[in-house]
Amino acid sequence: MISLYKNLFYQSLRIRMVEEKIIEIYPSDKIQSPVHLSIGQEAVAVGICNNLLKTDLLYSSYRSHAYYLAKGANLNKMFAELYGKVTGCGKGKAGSMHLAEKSVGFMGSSAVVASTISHAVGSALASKRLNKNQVCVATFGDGASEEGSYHESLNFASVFKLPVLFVCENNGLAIHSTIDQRHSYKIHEHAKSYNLKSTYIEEGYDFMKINSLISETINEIKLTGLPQVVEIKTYRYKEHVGIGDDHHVPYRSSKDFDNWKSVDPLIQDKTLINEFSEKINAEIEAAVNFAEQSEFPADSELFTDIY
Amino acid sequence: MISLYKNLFYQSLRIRMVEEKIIEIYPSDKIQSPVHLSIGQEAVAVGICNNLLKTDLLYSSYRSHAYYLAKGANLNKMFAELYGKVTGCGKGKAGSMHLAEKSVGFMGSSAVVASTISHAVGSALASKRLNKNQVCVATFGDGASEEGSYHESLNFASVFKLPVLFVCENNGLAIHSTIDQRHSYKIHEHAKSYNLKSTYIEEGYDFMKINSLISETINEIKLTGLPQVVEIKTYRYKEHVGIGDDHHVPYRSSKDFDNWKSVDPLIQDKTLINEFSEKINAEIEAAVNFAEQSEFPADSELFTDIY
Amino acid sequence: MSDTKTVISYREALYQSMNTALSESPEVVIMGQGVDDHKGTFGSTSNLAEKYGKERVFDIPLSEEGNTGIAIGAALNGLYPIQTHIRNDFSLLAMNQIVNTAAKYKYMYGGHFEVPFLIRMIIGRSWGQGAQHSQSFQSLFAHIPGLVVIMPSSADTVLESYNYAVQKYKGPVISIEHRLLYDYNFNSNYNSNSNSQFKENPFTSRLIREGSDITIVATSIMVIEAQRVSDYLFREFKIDCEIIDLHAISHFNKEMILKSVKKTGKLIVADTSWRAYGVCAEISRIVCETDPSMLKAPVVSLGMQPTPCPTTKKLEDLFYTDDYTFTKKIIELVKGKNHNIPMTERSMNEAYKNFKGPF
Amino acid sequence: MSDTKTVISYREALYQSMNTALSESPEVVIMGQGVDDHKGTFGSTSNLAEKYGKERVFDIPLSEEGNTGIAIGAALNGLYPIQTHIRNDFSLLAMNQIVNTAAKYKYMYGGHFEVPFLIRMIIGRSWGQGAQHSQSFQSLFAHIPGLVVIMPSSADTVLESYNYAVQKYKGPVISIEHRLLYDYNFNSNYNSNSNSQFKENPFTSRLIREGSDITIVATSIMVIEAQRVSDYLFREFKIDCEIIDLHAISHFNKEMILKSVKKTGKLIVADTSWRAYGVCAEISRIVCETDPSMLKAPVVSLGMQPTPCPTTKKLEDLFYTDDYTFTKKIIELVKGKNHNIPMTERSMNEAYKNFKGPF
Ligand SMILES: Cc1ncc(C[n+]2csc(CCOP(=O)(O)OP(=O)(O)O)c2C)c(N)n1
Ligand SMILES: Cc1ncc(C[n+]2csc(CCOP(=O)(O)OP(=O)(O)O)c2C)c(N)n1
Ligand SMILES: [Mg+2]
Ligand SMILES: [Mg+2]
Repeated sequence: MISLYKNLFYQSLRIRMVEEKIIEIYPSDKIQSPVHLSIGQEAVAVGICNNLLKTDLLYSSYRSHAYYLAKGANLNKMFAELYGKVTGCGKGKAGSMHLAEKSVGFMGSSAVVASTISHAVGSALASKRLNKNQVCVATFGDGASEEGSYHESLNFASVFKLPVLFVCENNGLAIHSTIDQRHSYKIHEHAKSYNLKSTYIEEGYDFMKINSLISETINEIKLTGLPQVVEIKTYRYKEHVGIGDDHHVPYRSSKDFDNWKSVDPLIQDKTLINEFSEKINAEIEAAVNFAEQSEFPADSELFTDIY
Repeated sequence: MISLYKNLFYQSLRIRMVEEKIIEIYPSDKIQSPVHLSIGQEAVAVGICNNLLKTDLLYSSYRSHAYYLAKGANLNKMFAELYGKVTGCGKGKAGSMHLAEKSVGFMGSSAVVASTISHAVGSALASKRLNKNQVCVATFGDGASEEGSYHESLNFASVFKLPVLFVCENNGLAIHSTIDQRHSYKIHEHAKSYNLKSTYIEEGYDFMKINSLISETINEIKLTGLPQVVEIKTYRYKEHVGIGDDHHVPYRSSKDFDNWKSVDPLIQDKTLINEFSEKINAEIEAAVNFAEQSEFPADSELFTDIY
Repeated sequence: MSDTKTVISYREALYQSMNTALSESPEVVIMGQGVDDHKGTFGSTSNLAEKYGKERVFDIPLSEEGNTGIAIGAALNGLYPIQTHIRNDFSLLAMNQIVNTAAKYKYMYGGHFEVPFLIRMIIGRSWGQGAQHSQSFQSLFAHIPGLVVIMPSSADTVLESYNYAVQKYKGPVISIEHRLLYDYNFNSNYNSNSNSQFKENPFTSRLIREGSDITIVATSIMVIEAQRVSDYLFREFKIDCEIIDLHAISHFNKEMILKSVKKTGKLIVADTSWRAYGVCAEISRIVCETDPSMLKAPVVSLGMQPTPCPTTKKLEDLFYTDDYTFTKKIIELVKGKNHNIPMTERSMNEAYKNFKGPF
Repeated sequence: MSDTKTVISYREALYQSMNTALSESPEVVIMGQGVDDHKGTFGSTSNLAEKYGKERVFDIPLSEEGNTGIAIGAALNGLYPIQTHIRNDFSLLAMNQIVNTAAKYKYMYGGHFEVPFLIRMIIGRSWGQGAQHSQSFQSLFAHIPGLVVIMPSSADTVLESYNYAVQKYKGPVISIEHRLLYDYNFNSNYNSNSNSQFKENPFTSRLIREGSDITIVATSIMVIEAQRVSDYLFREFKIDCEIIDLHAISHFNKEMILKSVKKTGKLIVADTSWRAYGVCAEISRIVCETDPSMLKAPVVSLGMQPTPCPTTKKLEDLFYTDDYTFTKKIIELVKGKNHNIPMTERSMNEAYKNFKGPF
């Protein structure tokens, strides 16, 4: 049996290679939709989703490729969706910003910051009322925690004692704005004032560490039925939206970037990269192929699925 | 010179007697607008406003009679407003829920819960940018703190280091809903997570204690330019809206009510009540008279002051 | 089909529909500020918490944006939430969730998700509600594809629409109820007449009075006013109004309206909100895009004056349409401006006269 | 009056107006997400933070409701805040502050307070923006008394409106800018023509092309499309369109529109949003309430299809009006359905073709 480390590494690498493929394809304009890449942040998605059942529900933001894949949704359908094809997970209507796949419990990803946090709380309410024994997960950025609905969601989840895991992927940035310009609070400290347990991980590149903390957290949530917050420091390698690097712009330091890369297993562990690349590449090529071969939705699709 | 105690007592009693007059008038249907009485909560408004200059700006909610008076606005104009007369502080367009008086820095009172909290923050921003050396005050209920904009306002004020005083009048109720049904957090504890100073007073009937804490707080804010939160426990004697008592309804205990009354100076200190009642009554009668004698706005007023 | 008629109030219809929802559909929860208190959302949810348990009927914090998101998330995981806003005005705080997520959930993800839930919003009128407790946002919601927006004007439109929404419809429904309708009594055929077309298709309009002289399209409480005015005009002057209860602001019956206007050539639209970008505008568009020549006279629209709502009764009375104006406009449209019909300044209708706030 | 014309882009006009506001009016602050970053709100605020200091041009947290309230409070205490939403869609989070407080502040308190501020909101189109990055809410805002709602379609309408808003107007102004206009170049008379009536009264409509065959009322980028289509139709077929740039969605020039429709008898309305309860509806109301007989043919309205915006280009192209349809509708209205004019399927306009997101 493949070791846990290898398994998580594989999943993380797969996400990175998928996004690198997107970078490669993007200039061709075959993917006509804004992409928010997770490169640098893959370990968070992998560390969380490794501990979720398909029946556990997860909601994320527009920066959702990693979650889509980590939650076990289909790669073919993802590329098809990016290509705007009818075989995509959202029939081409979703694009990169709205990936979702019901069958694996990936319930939505919104382009309006913070707007899915409360959805996870609501799903947890339903889970509790209907005795479904699910954990519901909201993942969101540091910027999202500035929205009022974050406060409202934490309070509701805590008052109603709901099985929600809130995970803040703190990459220190909202577009180009650094966190100290925006936050008077520490996310994991602030959360505690809502009478819930909250933890913090600094090593957002370390999928093993994330996995083990989340594993514990999920177990506790299943046991107690109570919400928890986890804040994970991470690092966004690429520009906010699009495929470019932007460390030449002085809004953040490339020294931090270098530090981060120096501990990033997906860069450092050349052995495993070599071991897995071929297989992953093959899967990706097949998915791209699937997307290329697929049809665009029929014109009539414009008017379906509204009401 | 009149003592501080006497002065604050006088102001508190005046507010109570004004509202008792409203109760008396109300069945006549001369006041056709929902009233949210502050009876039981007067000490909070008095204790705050005693420490404010006219140039310091205050925003409150629909429960604003007490603030209007404590901030020094005109009683004639208040009754005229309740009567819907053109001589009212809002020309009759405001009614009980929207009292305001610019000349004394009482800047607004909104019927949408929590919607003025951010206004105080904005005014503090202007004060800082324009070197006006004002303190800006937001007063609001415990229920208001559940709104997302409360979180947003605390964060903004703290990040931008603005001279705002947030005062939560915690009467433990939002309409008929008790605080434990709604809050996972303690207001004054939660506030601290925004990196600002926060204090709590249990004795919301004690205008002396409130006055002295607020005096200190305002001095600190003027000195440091930094925001603070004060939570004051208080007790609403009357039903949420309207003039009735509702302790027969089992949503709250009349024992609490009895306890509160037993320490309420405006009930217990018969000597001062006797000393001041006549003078206050005369002022109130004159104001009611003024309201009665005043004209309704001309029809054309419907279309003025929109743009 | 039995013809037993029962008389029930709007409030009773609301209560019945809430009760039916809870008793017939285990997935229903009612979550709203004060739904479980002794006032029970003006009587429409009274004692339901006791009857069905506080797990199913419960109070929630003052967090409209969050609460709406929570309802959406709950709907996505098997509940059918019913939410309430005791004033339509407060729903603006939930606008993001309603418009950006609820309305788009099904479409945006390619049809794989459904968000069945009902939001009840109450509009008011009279007695010093003022600028922030008097708004009526049907046109805002109805502008957005993906939302069903209704304004029940009677007990049966409540029963038809709410029972259908809960039991059959799979998307978000926004219902705007008028507080002053709560005390009105209505003849109800809902229980006796089990084959009503509107049980299967409630999100459409109703022709509630046939007439040949003029078409009145009305919403919410204006339907009641239209009826009273029409009865009066027919009794006194044999002016014969046709009345359409628009009901489904987002899905009204265009053919019904066009057919009626073709017949009468005259159109008056009576709505509860401002006229600019409102219901009359939309009806005018439908007529203009089809065939403006069907109009034999200018359209008249009645609604709130283009100002915020003033508190003082003196101005408030001018802000809203009274039935004197309603009557006068109809007579002028049907008989021309020089109609010679004597009109006395009639009083406001009883509900407004007798209503005493606060609510 | 000099007749020196200059050519500037929409972006430059925005930048100039922001720069003028800061340099001429010490009370102006620009507060918005990313206004001080290297992209500078698509170039419209670039380097202003460096030039005027971070006390006057600054980034704010992601808190739309709170931020809007803060702008209102700041306006009440002497600042003139300019806020930005890089997508119109996000303004829904601020709807409560915009509608319930800003729009009502002056009226509700009897005229004693004023809330002068400007909110810039950007709408987009093309390149997979999807359901939540493509909406255009002018009609929602324009329904509300108390708000001035504009949609500048050119460099000069930007300069006229923004300079006036900041320097003269004392209430809230909502301006919806189209992202795809940013790169367009316009002839500008603003600086040369110091007596333009629109400097003193910018919140109104502009007659931008006189013609006798048909009236086109257009908003925002649809004004550009109307011009291109009209030029083509005149050149090729001598069809002579009159174009009105609606501009002030809340305060448009009714007389101008009525006069034009009376002359041409034909009306086409081209807007950037959904048609239901939208701009065409409101224009139709004005015509219908005045005199529907001025219409010699059914009105045509162009806007987004009644669906959420799909992401895939294939469907997105159908979702928006293209200029083939625009052209065809005009020809049919003017010449009748059997017009015999050869029409080839024309491509989308250059801006949409060449635009590559993300923005
Ligand atoms: C409500 C809202 N406001 C603003 C935006 C514009 N916007 C898109 S992403 C973003 C930054 C969000 O930062 P964060 O939540 O930290 O997520 P990250 O992109 O870093 O993953 C902003 C401001 C938006 N999409 N939605
Ligand atoms: C946004 C909003 N939601 C709901 C209401 C209805 N409402 C009016 S007062 C009130 C209770 C507010 O409680 P709190 O803030 O504690 O103030 P209090 O009345 O106790 O002074 C509610 C829910 C409202 N006015 N505004
Ligand atoms: Mg971030
Ligand atoms: Mg309270």
